Amino acid sequence: MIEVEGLVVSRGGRRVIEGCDFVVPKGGILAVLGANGVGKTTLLMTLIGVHRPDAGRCTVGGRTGYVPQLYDVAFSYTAMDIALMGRARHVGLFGAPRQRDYAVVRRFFALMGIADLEERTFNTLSGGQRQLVMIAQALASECEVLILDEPCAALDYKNQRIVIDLLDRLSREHDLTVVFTTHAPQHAVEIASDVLLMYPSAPPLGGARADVLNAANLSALYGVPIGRADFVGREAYTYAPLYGHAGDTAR
Amino acid sequence: MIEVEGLVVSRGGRRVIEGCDFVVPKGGILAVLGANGVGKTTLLMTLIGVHRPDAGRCTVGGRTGYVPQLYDVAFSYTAMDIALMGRARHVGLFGAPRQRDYAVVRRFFALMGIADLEERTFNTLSGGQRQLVMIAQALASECEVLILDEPCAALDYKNQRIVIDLLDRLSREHDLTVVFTTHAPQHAVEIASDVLLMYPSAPPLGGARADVLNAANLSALYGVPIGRADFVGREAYTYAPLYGHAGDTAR
Amino acid sequence: MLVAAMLYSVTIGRYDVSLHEVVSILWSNLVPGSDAQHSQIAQTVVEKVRLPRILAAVLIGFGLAISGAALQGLFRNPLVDPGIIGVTAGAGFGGTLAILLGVSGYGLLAIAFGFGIASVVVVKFLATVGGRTSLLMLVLAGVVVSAFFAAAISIAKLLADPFQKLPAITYWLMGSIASNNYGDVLLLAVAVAPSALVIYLLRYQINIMSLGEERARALGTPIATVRWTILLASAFISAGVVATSGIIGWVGLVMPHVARTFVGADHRRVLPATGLIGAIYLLLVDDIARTATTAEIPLGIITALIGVPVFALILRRLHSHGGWRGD
Amino acid sequence: MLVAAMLYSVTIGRYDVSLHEVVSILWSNLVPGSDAQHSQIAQTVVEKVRLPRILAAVLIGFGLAISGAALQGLFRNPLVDPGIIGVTAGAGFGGTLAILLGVSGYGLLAIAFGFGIASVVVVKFLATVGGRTSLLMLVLAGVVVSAFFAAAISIAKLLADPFQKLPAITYWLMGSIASNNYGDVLLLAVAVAPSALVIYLLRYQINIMSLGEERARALGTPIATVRWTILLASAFISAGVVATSGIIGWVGLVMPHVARTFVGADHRRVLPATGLIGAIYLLLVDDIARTATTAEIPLGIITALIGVPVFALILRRLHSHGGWRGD
Amino acid sequence: QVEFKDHRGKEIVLDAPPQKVVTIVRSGPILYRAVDGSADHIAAVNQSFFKRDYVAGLYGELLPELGTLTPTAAIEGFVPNIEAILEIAPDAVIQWASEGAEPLERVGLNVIIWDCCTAEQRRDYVTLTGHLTGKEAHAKAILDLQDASAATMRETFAAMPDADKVSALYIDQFGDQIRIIANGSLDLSLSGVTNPAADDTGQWWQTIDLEQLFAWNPDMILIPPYAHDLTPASFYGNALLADLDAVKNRRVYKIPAFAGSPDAPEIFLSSPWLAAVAHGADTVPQLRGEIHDAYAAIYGIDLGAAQMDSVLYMDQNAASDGYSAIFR
Ligand SMILES: Nc1ncnc2c1ncn2[C@@H]1O[C@H](COP(=O)(O)OP(=O)(O)OP(=O)(O)O)[C@@H](O)[C@H]1O
Ligand SMILES: Nc1ncnc2c1ncn2[C@@H]1O[C@H](COP(=O)(O)OP(=O)(O)OP(=O)(O)O)[C@@H](O)[C@H]1O
Ligand SMILES: [Mg+2]
Ligand SMILES: [Mg+2]
Repeated sequence: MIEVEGLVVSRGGRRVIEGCDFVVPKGGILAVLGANGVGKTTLLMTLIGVHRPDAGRCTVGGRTGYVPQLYDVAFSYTAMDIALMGRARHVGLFGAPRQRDYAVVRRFFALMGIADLEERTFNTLSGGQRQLVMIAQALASECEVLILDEPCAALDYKNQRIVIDLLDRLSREHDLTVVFTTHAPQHAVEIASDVLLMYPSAPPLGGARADVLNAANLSALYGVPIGRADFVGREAYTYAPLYGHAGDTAR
Repeated sequence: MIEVEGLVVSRGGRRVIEGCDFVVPKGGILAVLGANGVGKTTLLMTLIGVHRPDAGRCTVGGRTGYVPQLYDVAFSYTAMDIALMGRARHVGLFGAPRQRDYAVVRRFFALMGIADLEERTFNTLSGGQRQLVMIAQALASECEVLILDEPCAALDYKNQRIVIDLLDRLSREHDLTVVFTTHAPQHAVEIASDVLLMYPSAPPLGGARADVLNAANLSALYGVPIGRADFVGREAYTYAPLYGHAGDTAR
Repeated sequence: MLVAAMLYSVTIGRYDVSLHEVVSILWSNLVPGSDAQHSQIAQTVVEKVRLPRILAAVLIGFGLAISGAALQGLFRNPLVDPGIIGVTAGAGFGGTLAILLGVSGYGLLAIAFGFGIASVVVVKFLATVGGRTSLLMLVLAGVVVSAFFAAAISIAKLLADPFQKLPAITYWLMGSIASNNYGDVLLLAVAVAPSALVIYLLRYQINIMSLGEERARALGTPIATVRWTILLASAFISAGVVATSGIIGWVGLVMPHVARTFVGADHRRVLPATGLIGAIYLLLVDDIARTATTAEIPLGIITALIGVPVFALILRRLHSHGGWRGD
Repeated sequence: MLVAAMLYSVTIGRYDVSLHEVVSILWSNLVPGSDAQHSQIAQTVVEKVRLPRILAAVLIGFGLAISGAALQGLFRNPLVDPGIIGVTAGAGFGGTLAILLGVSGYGLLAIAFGFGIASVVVVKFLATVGGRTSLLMLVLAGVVVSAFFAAAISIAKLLADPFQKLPAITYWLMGSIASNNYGDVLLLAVAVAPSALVIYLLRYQINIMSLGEERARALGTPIATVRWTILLASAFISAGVVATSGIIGWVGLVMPHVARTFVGADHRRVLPATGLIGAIYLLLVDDIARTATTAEIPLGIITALIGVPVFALILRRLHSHGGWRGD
Repeated sequence: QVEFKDHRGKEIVLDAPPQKVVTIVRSGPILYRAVDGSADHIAAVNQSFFKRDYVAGLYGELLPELGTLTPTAAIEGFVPNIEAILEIAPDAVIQWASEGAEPLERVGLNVIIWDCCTAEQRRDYVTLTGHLTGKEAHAKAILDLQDASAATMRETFAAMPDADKVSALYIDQFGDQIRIIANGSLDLSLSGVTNPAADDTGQWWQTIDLEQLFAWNPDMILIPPYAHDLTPASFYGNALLADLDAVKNRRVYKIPAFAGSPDAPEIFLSSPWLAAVAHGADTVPQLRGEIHDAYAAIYGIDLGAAQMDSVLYMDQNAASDGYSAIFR
């Protein structure tokens, strides 16, 4: 579980996060939404301990796994090598991965439908394939808290489904606590138990999904009209494609 | 304008694109859709001349600009420095950017709402901010053909709107030819004149948007059911959130 | 293969000892009292001259190559070699100072070794600003300290008398294992074996570190521990090598690249492969040093003269980028 | 500032010449026939001894620093220095060979310069596989060629007679501008000035190249042209420097980092800044070399001895990573 | 009036023998002292001169004036410290050919170039110094002494068959490296000796390994006088070397002090000394007297008995075969 209280974080001398409070219970899923540059990545990095907060408390109970937004490596490791590195905590300082570790990785590769990428050099994979491998790396760590930065940004619809479903299942069946950022409210709709909306110059608004996620809040959050559509009997949010109508500054 | 005929491209010994044909007229906008790893990025890289085709022809008429999918730099340049590099073709081998070049960049920064990022170090920007700067870099080159790899993947709704609208306007007002990839059919719906659907083991299907973009084709493309929704009087595609229902392989 | 190369190496040299005699000599050590089929001089040559230098060559080649590979991974920079952290120049200065002061034998070893280790400490101090050490600072601090000691060596050379100590210093610095005795081999073994083992044990951690600091931290690796363990182990290897045998460049920089062209990027395979290749390479180079001319050519020279064409060929042949992301 | 430093430098040295006399000497050159307020010997000292070496120091410092910065940008590697492309070692070998063969003066310059340029050609050949040159291959080829020539230098030293030529070679290699005359300055100027200008003109292209090859290609930069122009210009600078003044390390590697801590990453500012800093630095170092002790200390030594503490301080003070992405 | 050609063939013209001479050539001072008969006109020398044996030990005692020369003439090596030299304003500067007359001549100094390192050129140093100092007679006397000695030696050993020659290896370092002199400047045939390491590379020194030493197994091992750390005893005491003939037969010798530099005018004494240790005292009778007379003729020094013992390293060589007997 995660407890954040009065969190203040600065980057390069500027306050990025100011007074952030929320709690994610064990097995909960928190979706973090907000405009570009509002501090989502900064928040996640603070949770995993890369940035030190200026003030406030930030407790993460349990081993964490982290999936970064962009990724690139200097050496030509295979996808298996990369995913195996997720086993760092289980292998021990002087050890190397063993059969069991390979098996764990293979299980997640299979679940994510990328078993055929195992032997491929990571740097030759497509953007989406890399993102899947990085998620597999984090899952392979068998962490208790999984933190993902825009895990679905580079994924196609099918792979989005696979990832979102997997997160949902792991949280329900294995009490995995999940925090993820996304620019698609739809993902929050589907699996989040809690939602945190981050604003540029106001403290974030957090709470249970049902309380926080609605068309009015989202429209305010992004500064564009967001409408609620019912689709195949479920709620779906989409923004109004107003191009050509709105008053954009002239070229 | 762009003409592609019988294009065959291999990566690392494997055929990635097999027999691709399409034409984008001057001022047209082509959206390239397809699952992860199907070859979208490869196609774009072939268009800009980074990969050499095994067979077929690929003619791009006019100066090209390119916006990559992932991006990272080794030096701490400012956002302005980075965007200014888009002026390479205008500056000449032994020159350096002048007032005019700065003005062009500033105009695009303003249009994209990132004027305040000008002095910021590129590597300290958020993922979305970097993507905007990279788009500004490509636009600053005043190219005739603009090629973008998932330009909206890291953007929030508002910035997606800004970018999509800008591309649309430049194509209509300045005859800019645009090719972009995306995992959101919605972007294609909004501005594409032509659409190319890429399949893993069949030649791509290309044509006018109206002919190609429909729920049936999209469902087949991604392998998940995609439905058409009417939203604020416009067509919108969204995938059916079937989690919990469909027969996913058991864990 | 290494063992075969070692055995073969024992039989060759300036003083003719037949294979038969070699076997007899080695055998008489295993079975005391077996009757000797060899001359006393042959025994001295094999036991006191050849064996120690063969062991030294293997240890040095192994140690330098493995520490080079580990450091290249750690720093994510293909230009890094074991000299990067300042130890080589530091130990070189220590040795120079010892020769200048007329100290030799164990005194020289101790001084060279001490300076080598001290220089890493200085590097660590220089590179640590406000409790944090960035890789760039570490590398630059290493460069700075190396440059400083290199200058100090030059000054020492200026002060040395030109007929006795200057040539001794010059030759020693160029690297030679000609006069290595079992004492040197013992120091080498003590410096190289545990360090190489530690580095090998950290093979998987090196993989992780090569993803970059932030990623490694997120994966739960104790970054500081791993980094300083590897740096210290490399420092021990380099200090040991320089103290006993002078500065032997090139092996630690190039062998890892050769190994990567064969086994890819994974340090679990790169480390043993590069160690083996380094050991065999230095053994062969030393064989040539011993036999080519009456004069001993310093190892530092042959290792480059022979390495260059071989390495150029290998690189061109396997023009895949061998483990590094090509750009 | 550079001009002030140069003027000041003219006034100091072993032989006392007052500022007043210096002005009078310089003035009498501008206005022929103005009556001299200085002794003949002072005039000789200033015009024939000090001015050439001051000009040489400025040209060398400027050239090495600017080419170091350009190459670091081109290779996107903070450890690159002008020696990376093999020119330094090549030219060093050429000079050594010339001394060994008893050639001096312009012959030496020509041979050293020729070998320097030849070694880049070899590097280019080694690094080009199937018409393409990867940066990693280029760097490794440079390392290989440098190692080869370094070994060749060592062999030449072994063969040199120890009474006359060996000390000459050793000293020459350590770097000295003590005996530079106007001929040397002319060669330096011819080698450095146009090359530095070309590099400066390419400042914006270097920015673009530093984004990586793929990105630079997409932006429409003629990569091969820019790359080889910079490499050749750097080769000219290095070859000129080595031919006239031996191997002067450190400046090209470190000054760009110092400049970046002040002006950031943009090569439009880094190049002039690093050139200026390099020139002033080498000028001051040479002043110290000329005045500190009775015997002159080779430049290569002082440049490191003084540079180290200064540079360490600067790095620690401005612990922002000065233009490099910190990791 | 001084007029002569130096080694590059340049005509040197001075009004009078110089009052102030700067020598950047390392052996310049000792030659100048020998030919000129005093060190009074040596205005400055290069620092590395002080690293020779001429200012310490026995020579420091014999020629104390050399220890107080001004060391500012050159940077390490032979690069002139031009401003310091200008301050001295010398009448002439002696410099090596490899360094060249630059930048000394550029600032108007008289430069005398010496070339190195053939036997002929080494003789020329004496002649050139004679011309410069105006002491041409003394210079010729020194050379005559050398020639006379060489002629005697040639007479004795010219006809010696190779089989009778003794092999001698010069070892000047034996520690972390074994360094030998492969191609020295001394004509060993004058002493009936061969050097097993000699080859046609012209390489002065070689570093070898122990195996090579065993492979050569020389009859004698010679230690040059500048190798202060090495004595015959250090070879006799080394267990590794017990099987070498030279060690078994106690034929390791420290060469006397007159062989300190190949340029020095008394170096020729090495030939008779070497003949004596190689083939017995009978081949060169009266060696002590010859040495005494040489020092007297060259430097005007009257060597006492104790000084003579020092020159010959009687103490260090005491443990070697027959040394005391030969040189008593
Ligand atoms: N090192 C830094 N120095 C200065 N500002 C920084 C630094 N790092 C990040 N920032 C700023 O902090 C803000 C938050 O960045 P962050 O990456 O957390 O945004 P984000 O919400 O993840 O955005 P995106 O949706 O684009 O990924 C941004 O405005 C960014 O420019
Ligand atoms: N150098 C390479 N060697 C081998 N295979 C490669 C190489 N580069 C790319 N591929 C493969 O080619 C295919 C196409 O890659 P590409 O990057 O074009 O996909 P994409 O359609 O852009 O995918 P995404 O939506 O994930 O970005 C992928 O399966 C990828 O793994
Ligand atoms: Mg982010
Ligand atoms: Mg892609």
